[in-house]
Amino acid sequence: MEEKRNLASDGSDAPRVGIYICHCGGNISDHVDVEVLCEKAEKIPGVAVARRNMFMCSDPGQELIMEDIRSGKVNRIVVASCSPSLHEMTFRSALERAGANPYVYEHANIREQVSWVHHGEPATEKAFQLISAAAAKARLLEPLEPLRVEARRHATVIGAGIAGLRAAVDLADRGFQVALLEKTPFAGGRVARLDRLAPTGEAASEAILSLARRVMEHPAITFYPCAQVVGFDGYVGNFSLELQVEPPAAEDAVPPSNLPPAGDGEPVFVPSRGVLLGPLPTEKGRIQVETGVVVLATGFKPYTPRKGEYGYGELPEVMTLPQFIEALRDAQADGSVLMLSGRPIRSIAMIHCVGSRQIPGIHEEDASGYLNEYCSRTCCSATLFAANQVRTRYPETRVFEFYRDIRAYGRGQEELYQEAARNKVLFLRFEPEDPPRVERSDGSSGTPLVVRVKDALTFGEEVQVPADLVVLAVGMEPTGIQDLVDLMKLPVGADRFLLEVHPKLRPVELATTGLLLAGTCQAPMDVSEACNAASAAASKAASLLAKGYVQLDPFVAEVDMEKCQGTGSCVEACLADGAIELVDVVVNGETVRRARVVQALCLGCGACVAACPSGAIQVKGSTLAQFEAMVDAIASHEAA
Amino acid sequence: MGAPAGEGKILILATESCAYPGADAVGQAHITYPANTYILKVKAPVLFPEEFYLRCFDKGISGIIVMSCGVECPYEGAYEALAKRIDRVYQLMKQRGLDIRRLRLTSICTVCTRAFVNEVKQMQEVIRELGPPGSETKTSEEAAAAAESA
Amino acid sequence: MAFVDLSFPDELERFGVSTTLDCFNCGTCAAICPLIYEHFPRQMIRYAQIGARDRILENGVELWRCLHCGLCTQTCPREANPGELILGLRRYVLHHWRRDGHVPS
Amino acid sequence: MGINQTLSYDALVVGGGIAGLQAALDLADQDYSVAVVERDASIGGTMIRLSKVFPTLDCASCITTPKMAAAAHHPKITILTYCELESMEKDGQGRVRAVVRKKPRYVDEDKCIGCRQCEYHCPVYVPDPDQGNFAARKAICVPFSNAVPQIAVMDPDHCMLCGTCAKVCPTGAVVYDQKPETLIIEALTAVVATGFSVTPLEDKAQYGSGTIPNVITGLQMERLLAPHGPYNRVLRPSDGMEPDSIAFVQCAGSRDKSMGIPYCSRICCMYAIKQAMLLSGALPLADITIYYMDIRAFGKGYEQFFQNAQAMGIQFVKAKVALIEPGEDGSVTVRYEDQMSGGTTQVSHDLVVLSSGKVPGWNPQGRCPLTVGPDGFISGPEPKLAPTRTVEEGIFAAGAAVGLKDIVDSIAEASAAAMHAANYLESRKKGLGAVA
Repeated sequence: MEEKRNLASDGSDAPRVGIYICHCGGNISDHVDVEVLCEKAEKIPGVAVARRNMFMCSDPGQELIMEDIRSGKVNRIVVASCSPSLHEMTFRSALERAGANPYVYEHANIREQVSWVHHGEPATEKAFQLISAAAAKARLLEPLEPLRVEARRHATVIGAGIAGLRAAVDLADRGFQVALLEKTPFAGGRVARLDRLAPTGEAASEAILSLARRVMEHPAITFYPCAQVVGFDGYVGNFSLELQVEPPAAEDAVPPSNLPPAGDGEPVFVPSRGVLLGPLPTEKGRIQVETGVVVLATGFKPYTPRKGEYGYGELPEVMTLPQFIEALRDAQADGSVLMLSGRPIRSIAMIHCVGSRQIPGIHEEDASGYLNEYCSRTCCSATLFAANQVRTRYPETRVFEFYRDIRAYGRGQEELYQEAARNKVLFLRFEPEDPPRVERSDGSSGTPLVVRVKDALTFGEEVQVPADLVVLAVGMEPTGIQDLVDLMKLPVGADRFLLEVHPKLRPVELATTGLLLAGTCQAPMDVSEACNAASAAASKAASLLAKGYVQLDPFVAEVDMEKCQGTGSCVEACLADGAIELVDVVVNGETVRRARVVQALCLGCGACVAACPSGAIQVKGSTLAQFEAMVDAIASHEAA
Repeated sequence: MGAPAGEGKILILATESCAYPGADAVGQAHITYPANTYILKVKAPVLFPEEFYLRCFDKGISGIIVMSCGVECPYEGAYEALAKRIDRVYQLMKQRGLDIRRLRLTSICTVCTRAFVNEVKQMQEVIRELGPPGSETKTSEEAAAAAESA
Repeated sequence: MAFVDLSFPDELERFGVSTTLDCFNCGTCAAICPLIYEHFPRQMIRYAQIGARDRILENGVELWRCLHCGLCTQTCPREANPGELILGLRRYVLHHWRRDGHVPS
Repeated sequence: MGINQTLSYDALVVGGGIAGLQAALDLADQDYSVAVVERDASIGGTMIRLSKVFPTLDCASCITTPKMAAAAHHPKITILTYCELESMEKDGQGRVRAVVRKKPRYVDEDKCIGCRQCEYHCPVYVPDPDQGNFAARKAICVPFSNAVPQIAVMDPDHCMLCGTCAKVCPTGAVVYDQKPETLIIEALTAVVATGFSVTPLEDKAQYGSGTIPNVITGLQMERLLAPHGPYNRVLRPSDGMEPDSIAFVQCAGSRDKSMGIPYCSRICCMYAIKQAMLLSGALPLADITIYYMDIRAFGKGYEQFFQNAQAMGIQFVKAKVALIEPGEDGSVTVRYEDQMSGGTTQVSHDLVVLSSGKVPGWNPQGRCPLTVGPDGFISGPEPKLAPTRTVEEGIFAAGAAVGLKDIVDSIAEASAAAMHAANYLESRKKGLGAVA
């Protein structure tokens, strides 16, 4: 390999750029005259040396670079080779191994963007211009250090439903201190109101208890019942929450006999309410929690049908599926006919998609103008499961299911549907514009109610079903957490559930680093899915906190205090809430407003850069001056 | 320069998460396109102030294609802010008698090879028609009208 | 139409049919049936599911279109055995016709 | 065969698809060392072969490649491609011990620089399964454009041993007599993310057993729709005609006991709707029909996606197609029962896409003491609270390997598996520390 020098290695801090051009075994050198390129590159101002190699990514190639760094010949590096996506990391780590800062590096893509798409002289010319642009930028590069934000090895979980319990246990097992907050006196959330879990039939109480026991036993978990978040501040690794705790409201008051003894007693399961994990607050108070991440597990609430929707609220024989599940749980275990409140139930009509899959123009909006256009995902299986329970326990109680689509999507769920068919449940299918009508019977049916439907499976004919009971498979709605949404500035989707950054790239994260999602506050989920989501949130929290500090990219905004005039235009332009703030500083004895970047919150997008009238703010690693220098090099005609 | 003397240069501002890998995909597919194109990798083009674009034209860049991630942008709100900025750049270009077709905002994904080549071709035609920046013969109003009809 | 009557599928068990309600009305049997006759045999199966005895008795003759080719049973995704169901319905219809002295036209 | 190498890691991830990569990244981000064993020549799994993904219509590559690159560049992750897991079990100390067969690429991985000179010069064309077999690739090639690693692999069944690749290879990486190697991988924990495969077209006589031209699978349609697909546009394979009428046949191998698959494959409704939407963009004048039994649009944003498809004019016909037959001029006829009117109906389409059934990608039987459910997918003792646990303590499973799942659910489950694996690791390390 030839070597030409045009700048002495004088050991000063002046930028001395080294240019390393790769042949890529002919991929580049067959179309680009690398010899000419090398000669011309050496003449670029500020370039100390230009070299070429058959494979710059190979060990000998990297060694060329490292040797020049070690000898002090160069202190800025440009590699011209394949796309940076392939080897930028390789070369940055070579810099590090040679004792240089990995950020004094710039890459020129002369394979994917030159030799593979252009040919002949124009290819060489373009390659040269890209190299001079990279060199121009390299001269302006400064060493950068990754940002380190100290992080408390502590996590806070809001909501002690199944997802919150799961997340708390996982985080505590992983070695973090955990604060588990619950608005009510009880852990267990909505699952506590269930009997058995579809499709596999585990007891809901056991599922809650097995996690609740671990929460109770775990020394790292502090459970705060009857607690609400009233204050929120900080950033990843360093959030602080203010909690308001209050004695339980009268309707939530728990008989003392239900309270587990102080110390490490067994958790107590109260059907339909949940699990008591210890003493409840007896007086009002405020608690400050300093924490590293916050996991939101605020859950869902079932849709409440409008008065008159399928007879709900008007006909006493109409109830929701959650109500029915509780009634069925409390009913006499078996018998030929299901008895509810002393009344024999021989025929049950179950109606799917109540408060889910609502269609504008067909369904009525709720009081606040919302329609639940989404599918609630869990109701089909829950309905099928309940139907099977009825049919196996009470052979003389018949079940009819009115559906739009049976969404038995998950493992073991289609099997529930088949089982329901074998259990002689009759299915009737309706179109959304022709929903079933629940009416008082004129007596001819022998039941209090009749459900009429235009049944698509019977060629659109109207079919009448006698019913002693109508069960509405209501969907899920997010719990009312507007206070948290406002306080923590949580993003909410059109469906009113909390909105993740991206369903695949960052599925359990909110835009604010360190705020995580677990379970049905994000979307309808069943218990398995909510537990997976909770464990996933715990995993994300663990990657953030495990090291005791959060390492962030150094590419964040930086204010030049000399230039800043405190106009605040950067604050206005900022896309990450709170990443830039105006602070009072004393300059020459005068108090003035100046911008300050909260590095942990800055995304490095540069929206502030464009907005600053005095060029006082820059993103490290991609400053405007660097881009201007690159454009100068590209626009230059000298090379031709 | 990559282009034969006399041919203008096209600057491409390509986002590192979408358009830059998109340009690489064109390379991997060995699809040829004009060599007078210079791609700068940027995190989010929202970083560039209005004057940056004008200065590029002052320096002799004939056309600029901003290849963003569009609505898939990883920085929430950045695309909208960028679109607004480009609108303001158009106003300034009109004031200076620069044909606004010299600047285009588009979104290119990581495998949008055809869209990438198309954009380059279209800009190539524009700068061929217009010549170097500042040589527009039309009045700015005519240029704007031409741009709108195009 | 009269009320749905689930005692009918129960009654059919006496005629050797236990899979009436296994069918999920996908229509494979109707479409695969070489007769290509409207909704046959699913229509009969659906009438049996909802207990529309009158419809079955009125249209009983249709049951004798079936050629026992077995395609519907072979392709039924639910293994609801539509071929056997049709045979069972024939036994049911015959039983009633005999009892009522009905002579099909 | 002798053991060529023994490698030790904190965690072993079996399968380099989206679930495996996510699990590996989650573990590595917690500073555990991870090995990913992938049987294919590239990581990326099924997802990297897709066009766009529902419900956001992001391009699949744009989501997968960053995760592939992140895994490939991660200092704590070692990726072992073209490696088949022969067996995996716990040893006496409770460590996971995996025997892995490294298949010969006939290319030296350390020497190959992915320059593709061999590929350019190879004279042999073979059907390219990564392009749905609609296009050809060379007998030696880098598997596909965004493959990771960018290392060539030779197809020994088609190579003519002409020597051209060896001659043009600038690094002398071609090794015609490369032998398979056996690696032992030891780890404290493992995550199985072996994904799914698709039932072959041959499996249903009523759908032509794979012999009808212009009846293709959903995965083949993905390639036709992909921006870097075989034709760069949607053409039907038999004659290159632009189809005016396209039909999707749902449950073509799921929910069908006559084919031995009673379960729902979970993802087909949504991917058919997605493909239909992409088609109506690519071929605005084409008629697109989806024959379905139940539309299972259950996930976040899925129902709205389905409603949008209806609003775009995509026809949804509630019927299970009973029979598919070749028609005239390359057309395909489908027969179904029109339930609202008309009864048995026969309709001709230019192209028919089968939403085939999905089956487990890997069977642990005889290789690893994991249990499977009646559906063949891996089963565990705690399907509700810890769906990723298996009967083998310390071995977890995620993604489609534990029951079919869409990408969103697979990614969440992979992270959950990583969490449980991390906690198991911590308890093991504590235990080992106590012993030492």
